[in-house]
Amino acid sequence: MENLIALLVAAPLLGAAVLLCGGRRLDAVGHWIGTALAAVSFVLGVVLFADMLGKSPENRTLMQHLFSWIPVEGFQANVGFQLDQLSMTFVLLITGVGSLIHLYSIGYMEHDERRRRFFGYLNLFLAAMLLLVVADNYLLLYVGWEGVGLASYLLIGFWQHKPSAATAAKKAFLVNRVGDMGLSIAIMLMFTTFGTFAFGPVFQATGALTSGADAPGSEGKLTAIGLMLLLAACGKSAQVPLQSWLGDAMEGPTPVSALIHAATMVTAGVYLIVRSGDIFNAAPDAQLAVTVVGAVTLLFGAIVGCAKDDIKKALAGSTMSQIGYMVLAAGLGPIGYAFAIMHLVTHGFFKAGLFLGAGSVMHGMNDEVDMRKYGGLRKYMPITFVTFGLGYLAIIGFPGLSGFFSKDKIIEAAFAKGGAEGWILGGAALLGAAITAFYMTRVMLMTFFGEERWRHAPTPSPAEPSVEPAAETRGAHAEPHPHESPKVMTIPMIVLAVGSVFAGAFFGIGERFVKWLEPVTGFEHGHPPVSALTVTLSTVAVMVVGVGFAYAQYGRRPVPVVAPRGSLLTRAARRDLLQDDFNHVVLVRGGEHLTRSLVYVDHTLVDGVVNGTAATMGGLSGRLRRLQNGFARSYAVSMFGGAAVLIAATLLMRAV
Amino acid sequence: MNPVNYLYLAALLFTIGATGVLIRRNAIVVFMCVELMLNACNLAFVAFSRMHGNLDGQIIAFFTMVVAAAEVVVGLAIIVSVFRARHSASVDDASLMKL
Amino acid sequence: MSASAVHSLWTMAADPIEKIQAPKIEYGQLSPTLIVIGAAILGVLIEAFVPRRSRYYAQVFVAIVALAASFAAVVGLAAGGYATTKAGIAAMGAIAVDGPALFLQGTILLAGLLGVFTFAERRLDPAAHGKRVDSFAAQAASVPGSDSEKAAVKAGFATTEVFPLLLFAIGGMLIFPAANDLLTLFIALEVFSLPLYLLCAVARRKRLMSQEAAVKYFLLGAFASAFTLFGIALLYGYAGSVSYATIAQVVDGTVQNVSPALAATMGNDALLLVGGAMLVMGLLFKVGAVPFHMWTPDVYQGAPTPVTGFMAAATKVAAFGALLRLLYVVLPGLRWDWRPVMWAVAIVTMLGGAIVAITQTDIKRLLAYSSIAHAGFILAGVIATSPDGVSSVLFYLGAYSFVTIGAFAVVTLVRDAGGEATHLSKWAGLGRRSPLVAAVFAVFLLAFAGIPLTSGFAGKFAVFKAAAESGAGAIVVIGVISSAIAAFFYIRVIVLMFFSQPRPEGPTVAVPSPLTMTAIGVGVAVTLVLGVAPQYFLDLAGQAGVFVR
Amino acid sequence: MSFPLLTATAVLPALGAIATAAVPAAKRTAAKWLALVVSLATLALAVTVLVRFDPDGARYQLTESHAWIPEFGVRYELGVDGIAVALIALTAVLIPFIILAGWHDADPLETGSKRWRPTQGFFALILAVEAMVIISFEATDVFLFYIFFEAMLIPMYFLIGGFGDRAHEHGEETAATQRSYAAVKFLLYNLVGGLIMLAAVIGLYVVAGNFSLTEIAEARANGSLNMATSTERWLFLGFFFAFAVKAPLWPLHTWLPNAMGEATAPVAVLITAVVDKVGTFAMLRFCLQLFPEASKWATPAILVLALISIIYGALLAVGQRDIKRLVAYASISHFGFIIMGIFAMTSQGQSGATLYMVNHGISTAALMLVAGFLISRRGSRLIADYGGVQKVAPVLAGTFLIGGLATLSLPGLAPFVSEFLVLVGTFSRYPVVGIIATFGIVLAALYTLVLYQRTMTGPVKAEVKHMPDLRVRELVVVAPLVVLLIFLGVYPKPVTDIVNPAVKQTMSDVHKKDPQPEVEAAK
Repeated sequence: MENLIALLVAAPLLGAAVLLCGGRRLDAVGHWIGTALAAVSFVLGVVLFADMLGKSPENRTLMQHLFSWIPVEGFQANVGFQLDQLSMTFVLLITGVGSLIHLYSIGYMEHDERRRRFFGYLNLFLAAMLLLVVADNYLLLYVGWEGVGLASYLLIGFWQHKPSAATAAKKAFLVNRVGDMGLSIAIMLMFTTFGTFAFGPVFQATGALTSGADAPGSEGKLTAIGLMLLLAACGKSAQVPLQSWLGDAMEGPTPVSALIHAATMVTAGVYLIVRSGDIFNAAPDAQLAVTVVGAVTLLFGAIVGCAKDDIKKALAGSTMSQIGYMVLAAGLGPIGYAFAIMHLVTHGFFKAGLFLGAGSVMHGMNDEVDMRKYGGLRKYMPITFVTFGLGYLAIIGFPGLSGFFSKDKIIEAAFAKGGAEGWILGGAALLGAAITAFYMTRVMLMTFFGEERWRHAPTPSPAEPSVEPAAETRGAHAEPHPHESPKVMTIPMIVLAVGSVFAGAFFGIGERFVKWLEPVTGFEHGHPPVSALTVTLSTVAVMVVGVGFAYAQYGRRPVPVVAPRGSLLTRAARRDLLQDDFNHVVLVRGGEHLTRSLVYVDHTLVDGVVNGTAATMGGLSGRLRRLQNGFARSYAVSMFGGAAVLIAATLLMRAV
Repeated sequence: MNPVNYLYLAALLFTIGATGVLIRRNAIVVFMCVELMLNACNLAFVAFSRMHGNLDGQIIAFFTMVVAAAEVVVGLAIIVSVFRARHSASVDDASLMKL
Repeated sequence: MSASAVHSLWTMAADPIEKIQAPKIEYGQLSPTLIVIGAAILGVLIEAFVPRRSRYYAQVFVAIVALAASFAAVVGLAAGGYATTKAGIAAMGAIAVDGPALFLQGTILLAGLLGVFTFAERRLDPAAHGKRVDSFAAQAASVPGSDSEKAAVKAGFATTEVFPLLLFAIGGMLIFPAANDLLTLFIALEVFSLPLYLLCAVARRKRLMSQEAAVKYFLLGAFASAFTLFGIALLYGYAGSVSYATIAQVVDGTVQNVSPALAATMGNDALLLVGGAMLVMGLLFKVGAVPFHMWTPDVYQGAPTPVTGFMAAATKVAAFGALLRLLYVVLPGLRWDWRPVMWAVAIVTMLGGAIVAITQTDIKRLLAYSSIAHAGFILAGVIATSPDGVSSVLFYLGAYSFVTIGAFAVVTLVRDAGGEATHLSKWAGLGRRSPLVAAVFAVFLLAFAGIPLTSGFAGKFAVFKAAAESGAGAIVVIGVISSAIAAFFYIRVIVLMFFSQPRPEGPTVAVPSPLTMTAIGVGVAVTLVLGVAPQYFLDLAGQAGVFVR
Repeated sequence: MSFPLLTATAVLPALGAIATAAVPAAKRTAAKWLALVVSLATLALAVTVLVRFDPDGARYQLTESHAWIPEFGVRYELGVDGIAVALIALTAVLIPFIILAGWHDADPLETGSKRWRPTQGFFALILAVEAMVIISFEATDVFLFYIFFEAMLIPMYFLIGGFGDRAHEHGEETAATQRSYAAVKFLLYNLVGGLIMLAAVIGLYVVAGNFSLTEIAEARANGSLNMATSTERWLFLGFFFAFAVKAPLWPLHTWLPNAMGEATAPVAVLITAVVDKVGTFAMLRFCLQLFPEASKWATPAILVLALISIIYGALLAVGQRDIKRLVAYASISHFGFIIMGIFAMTSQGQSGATLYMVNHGISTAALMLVAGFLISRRGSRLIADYGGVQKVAPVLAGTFLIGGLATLSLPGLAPFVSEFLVLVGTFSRYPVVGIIATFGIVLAALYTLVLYQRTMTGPVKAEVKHMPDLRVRELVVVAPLVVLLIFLGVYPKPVTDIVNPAVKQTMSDVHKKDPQPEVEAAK
């Protein structure tokens, strides 16, 4: 059984290798190879899952030691896998959604001459992501961690000839690197504290450290580790303050946005925090930080989501905020871990579905992304409409759909944190729910209802950069003829829609999911200051309010094709609440100045000293040279003087 | 009379010779100053020889004279050829090479 | 009044004449010198009696044979143990036959041999009126540019006197480091100086510069020798003798039967110190140490290049030999007085030579300044006052003289219409036009710079090592710094030769006869051998490191 | 005695150099092939050394010892420990690629010129450098090491000054002047360093009386040779200065950008990937072994300098407009990491540093050689002259990207292992230093990706529209390097196994123990 884990990772890796090294001769079948290998690893995952279900909950964990990776005096890094319920969940999510999106991409990327490479990258991503979740130590996790970063870099920048895409990709990688810095420092701290960074030993040692009063200030260390892990999570999961890359990441092809920047990769941060639960449990301060980040981000993302007219960016904002929920939950400790993961999974379904829907819409609309140029599309693309709608209901937490179950639990848990914190966090979560309802309804209405603003719509204005290039190939400049997407695209959407309808109920009822994860993450029932029922009702209430507002603004009144100037907040939100501008001014500009001045310093100062010495020597030489004036008598003078000095010196030597 | 005075005289002559070398332009004169210095040496030798009561100094004086004569031969040869080439015996004119 | 009484008025009775015993001369031990001097005299006779057309060949033949024989004699003596066990004083205390003397004599003789080769080179200058000419004036006496000169050239005269002159110079140099009393020292000094003055004056091209060089060299040399002589006089006055041994004894007060006069002068250190200083100054002038160096650039530039090469190599060897003997045999007693002074001289010499060389534009002047810098390095070894010091200096001199002769020999090859093209700008791109010559010259330059695997490095290391061991760490550091500065201008030349664009009107590289080729070839060979496997020669120098007194 | 394997490894390329130089002018191609074959034969010898070397055996193996210059107490002593073996292998591996990459760099400008010899010279010089580098890795006699440490400069100098990029953006004249400036700068910098070291070498002799590394280290260890603290420090500084120039360590680095910028890509690789390694290697072998106390005394200062190098180099790399200079500054940053790892005085740090030398060699070679191919196509080193290459030459772009990713030490590629080891090793003793150094990885990502974005992505520039993709020869050069990068990234064990014992030795030389974790976790 264990060996299957390696295969699980190996299959897509093989795919990547084949597709990227295979060359043009594979162009014809490349996408099928890629999809097939993704499917293979999904099947493997299912097999492992079945096997796991066969065992008793306590010893479901599979360990596999492959080989010793970096053996150095006192520093042992191994390549080994650990497959427990937590990783299993991810494996299924990744491979499942992954396979669907591969399938979808076959249709979506049909007209792109570099489709083979696209699938190669997708496979690479799958491999890295799987490695991330099945690694049995932090260093190997780090490999997967940066691997997904690389894949996302390649995929965001897939249309490299678009400067915007290239820039976005670079930005994503860089911001992630900042996070990775956190991760590596965390690993170093673990090494110096525990002498290891493998999951098992570290968590045991954590226990030892906290239980044994031997190490004073040990909590400080753990807090440091926790915060560093949090930093890493922020980078990967686009949490404030490292969220800025996610919006731009939408430059990538839509399937990428769906898979990487909605369903799986961006949730890696949540995985990291939940995985390191033991550390966080022992470091309450770090936990608090996590919750705060989560709460802030969920609002931040939501607000941004309200203002964007670009359908993908709107969804990106929502992703940010939904992950905020998860992080918040993860920060709550054992109360929340399970719910965090549960929301992560359900979110995986409906958000992926939504993105694919958006992709399908764009596919039918000449890759127009500006929702103000949509409208009334429901009768042109019914399937898309239905699936998207179901996803929509799920995300706003419409009772009975998956979002309802998962999000509701988180809000409960937030309140259950107790005390002022509890109220604040819970409140934030509730508010978030309201805003979510608002902006999602906004998206829904602007896209599928209202009058058909795309008729005689001006072709994409140059002001709107994110026009996918395939546009040319699909004759953008004609008036769009909305049409339903091919089966290969719709089927995944349907599947995901089904998932987003029933997953929540399936997991939530009877705490099935919680029980499943409990052996890994532990679980304790939260006791909210108000009854669970109250929380649920209020959640539904605010949701209705949000929807109402949105309907009032976008359903009743016609939507202007050109965005109104909007309030200060709106304008700020359109610019990601100015966070980018901040980065630009402080980091980019500042950095440029720094480097430029350093280049100057290097040339004038450091190098100047060297050249200066040479010059001084030259000058000195030139001056001394004049003594050699060609007159024999002056030479005689120097001899005479020299003799005098010589004599004097000798006598002096004797004198002293 | 105390031979030391001869030494003082010798030193004086030597200094005069050296000064001449430094201040006179005409190559011949310069050269003569050198000869003067040599003779100062001779005087010193003889004086010392007298003091120590051995003949080495006096013998050396003879050698010096021979050497001086030889120097004259070589020196004059060179100086004369230069004079004929440049029509000037000034050592300061011979300063093609410098720096 | 009695006749005798009267007679005694204007005469005095002289002591009865006792028998002067005939001096005992060890001809065998003096053979090297005697051979050379004899050959020189023979050369004079050849000038007098051999018909002009065959003089050149006769002279070259005699010179080469004499030098070879003399070298063989030196080797024989050394093999016979005179360098070590049987080392002793010859010619009634006038000449020392010991390790250093023989080693240096051998070096001088080899340098002289190569010198003869470069002197005898007749392929470089374009043939005048169908006759091959060497680098010496057709008739040194004739006024430059005058009709008589033209006539002489037309008649195909050649100054074959240079060979006897050279031999005389070598003879003097052989005695110089071996001289064991101050008189011999002075005579030897003059014997090798006077011919050199003349040799400087007899260049074929650029005669005015050549004569100017001669004048300067002569006047300053005479000036310096006057100082030397006065120094000798004072030392004589101090010790009552000119023999090294006696002076040394007097200096460290181990002398027997002190006469009252001696007792009087002995007390007077001023005599000793001033005398010693003036004598040393004379020698420093010969080695070209700052501030007595100023003649070097002008003379090196003006003199005929073969002469320059010979002079630069052999004079240094001889002068340093004499300096060593003086400081190690005569004046060890006041080591503590002269060492600090010599430190100072060494330092200013190293730095001065290196720094001024940076901005030179004439290859010969450049090499002159480099020779000054090297004098400084050697002085660093001299002041070590240890057997290692001696042997390191000997080794350095050996290595250095071959590099020098080779380098100047290469300089003679690079020519344009006006004779040798010594201005650096003309050397631009030489490496492109004739890679081999440029490469050879590069080897010499690298040796000068002291890059490992060349003799220059081994020598420098030996000298600095000796200095460091004698606790002169500062000297070593400064030496290292100045060799870094020196490296700069050697590199400059290499850059010029290899990385600059050749000038269209650049000089041509003449193809020399086997003579010069041998000179250069030997130079390169020695440079590399002493760089890679110096041990044998180090041993030689090591065994030769002991003076006899 | 047995076959002198080490001598052979060094002598073979030397002979090859002579033979190559002797090939007649017309037979240019033959010379190239000869050089290539010789380098491959050397590789074979190096591999034998690798095989014959027993990691758990004596410290120095395959030793040879002959009298050379007793007068100076100098012996011809060779011997290799794990570190040396690794670096010899690196050298021997890289040289064939360098030769192959520089296949046409020294061809005559006008084809069919009969009297054109530089081609032979180029390859002969490369082999000469290889010989000298290898022997200085093998030397266990300080003097012997010093000789080749210095002599190596001469061929390098001619390689830098004599051969430049074919098409130069400012025309041949300025190119020549810039080249010779770079060459002179390189030579003088290193010569000054070397001469200062010479003073120290002499000093060492005065103190120790001989040059045998093993004997002196032995004597130091058993206390039979104890230096005055000040003496030891001065000598250490003398040695370290030379190595710091070679390495190069801030602020002695300014020769590297010029040299790497002006030299052709293969030569640049030779400089940074092979020759400079001698500096860091020597720090590890000579500074630490001969002067353990002084090394510890100097550690804080050196760490600060290394830290500056890391950040400063990276920032300047960001600011460069010239591809090669960018790589040069990146290398400065990486050398900072290496030196930091050496002087962190932890097993991880030093193993990491050694590994880093190897990996940096390979990764820089990959990046720089591809950059060279790029430059040779367009005839410009300026980043601004490129754009959209990815579209027209995907393979070139791909390999370039991999090289870049290696430079920013992406996990899974070799440099990550070493960089992380260095960081951990430093962090465990000097946490603050470690953390600051970690910023280096962000900056590395910045300059690499900026370079890639500006050259490879974006709209296709007119000048590069018809740029051909990698040719077979070029692919043969790059592919193995890429494979190596990946292999050593996934499975560095072979190297670490060789290196670890040597590092253990060094650690014991300096009497340092790794800091122990607070909690001994249940393994």
